[in-house]
Amino acid sequence: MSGSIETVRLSGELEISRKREIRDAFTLPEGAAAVLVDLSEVTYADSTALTELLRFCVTAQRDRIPLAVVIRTRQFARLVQYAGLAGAFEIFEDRNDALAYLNERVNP
Amino acid sequence: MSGSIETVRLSGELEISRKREIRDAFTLPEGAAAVLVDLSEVTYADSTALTELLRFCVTAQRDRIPLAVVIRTRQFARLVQYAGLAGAFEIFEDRNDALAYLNERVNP
Amino acid sequence: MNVAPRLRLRCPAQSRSVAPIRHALRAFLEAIGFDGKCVDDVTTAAGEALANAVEHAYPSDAGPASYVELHARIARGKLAVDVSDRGSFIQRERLPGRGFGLRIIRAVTPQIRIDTANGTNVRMRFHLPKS
Amino acid sequence: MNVAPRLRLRCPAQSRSVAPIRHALRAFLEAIGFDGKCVDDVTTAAGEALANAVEHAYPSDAGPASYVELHARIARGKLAVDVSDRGSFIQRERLPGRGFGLRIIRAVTPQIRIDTANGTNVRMRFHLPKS
Ligand SMILES: Nc1ncnc2c1ncn2[C@@H]1O[C@H](COP(=O)(O)OP(=O)(O)O)[C@@H](O)[C@H]1O
Ligand SMILES: Nc1ncnc2c1ncn2[C@@H]1O[C@H](COP(=O)(O)OP(=O)(O)O)[C@@H](O)[C@H]1O
Repeated sequence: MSGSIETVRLSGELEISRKREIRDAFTLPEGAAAVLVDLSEVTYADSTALTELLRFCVTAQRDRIPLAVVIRTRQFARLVQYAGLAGAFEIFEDRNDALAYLNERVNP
Repeated sequence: MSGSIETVRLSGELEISRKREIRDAFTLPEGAAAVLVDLSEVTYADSTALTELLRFCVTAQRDRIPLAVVIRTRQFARLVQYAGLAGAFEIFEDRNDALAYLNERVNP
Repeated sequence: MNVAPRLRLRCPAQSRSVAPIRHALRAFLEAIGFDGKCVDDVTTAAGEALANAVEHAYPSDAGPASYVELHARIARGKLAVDVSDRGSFIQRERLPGRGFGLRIIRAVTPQIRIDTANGTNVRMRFHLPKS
Repeated sequence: MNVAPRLRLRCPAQSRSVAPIRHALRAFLEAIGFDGKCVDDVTTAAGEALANAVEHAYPSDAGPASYVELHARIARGKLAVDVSDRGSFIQRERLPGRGFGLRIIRAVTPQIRIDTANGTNVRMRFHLPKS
């Protein structure tokens, strides 16, 4: 299998008042073979963001589309731990590491 | 008269907890023929900042060194009005206008 | 008279209230000397409790009497943060793939009590930072 | 019971308290629907009153009992913002080149009363934004 790696990007505070926007952003891009979820510019996240991210990951998994999440903010990284979801996503601090991970899966 | 235009720059919130830093920054640079006070990146200012700025302007005036102040934040611009100091400084929104003003005075 | 630092905030129970209340809490914590992870953890927990009040406490057509309140203060060597509303707590089974709010609150908060007698009152107690 | 939005904040009377209190006030104002110039003006006025409390109210060696308080709320169709301390108001002649704080407060605040009976209480009243 070979194909394009698409990026979904959100920034700022991912919280309850942006629920709809977050849900809309977390949809599989047309024709994507893999998705980089770039949340490196997120400054704060709450369980609304986590719930939507999890939903997105489950959808991608069902369609066998690999997904890598970039999280740099400590608060967000801890939130994932606190929610007990550290094993639910492939999380990277570095965008290049995330891309390398996806590349391996798209062009094995 | 001919000489160099030096820049004094401060950014962020200019308020009471930074009084000493503000005062230290507002000193005439060695050998300056004119001073551009670049406050374009200031996001908030209070009367502490105004008092120090006024003190700086008075010193410069005494030494006949022309001074141009760049202020872009609306809150700061209004503060100058509220304090009744609109006539006390040469204020510009645009850095290039401020430079042009100083250039005219340094190289007439 | 009690002169300990204190923040008390009451806002309409709307989702757009949550971020500002969180920002106010963060500002207060910084004013009283908290930093880094402590500030993050307390605001994370409070943010979840606030989101719950806004999302679950009131029927969706609730009027101006629907509000959410945050009360933070130092008391007995702890930071006490209470988030309360005057709605009704909705008891329910945890559904898979959601219900992370209370789990997160419990993970970060050393001491917590949830009072549901009169609306919901999430009473959180945190250690003070070592100075 | 009064359910109007309300912010009450008490912090140590130190200069590093002023910015966080201001940020909290800004957050509160945004939560209740103020924006732009209104938010700027109210925080500017409150910022000056807070700076005065921190700078003038207490002797420089004042202990933990020295605090400054901000109370903001909607009452009788106005935004009421009180900034108070428990120090002593220092009456003095306005010196040239300073004393801009009270001048700025007066310029932005449609209605103001300064109570100096028991510390200093700067009571400001602002119009609500037209909606
Ligand atoms: N303030 C509240 N008012 C009413 N019900 C609440 C409140 N807080 C929590 N609950 C109930 O607890 C449940 C679990 O909350 P939580 O763990 O935050 O997950 P979620 O918000 O995703 O459902 C909610 O679905 C709701 O039924
Ligand atoms: N909270 C306060 N406690 C004691 N004195 C105060 C207080 N607020 C104002 N004052 C007095 O009023 C004077 C004028 O204040 P202001 O106009 O803000 O100018 P400045 O702070 O530059 O002196 C102060 O110098 C002080 O004597």
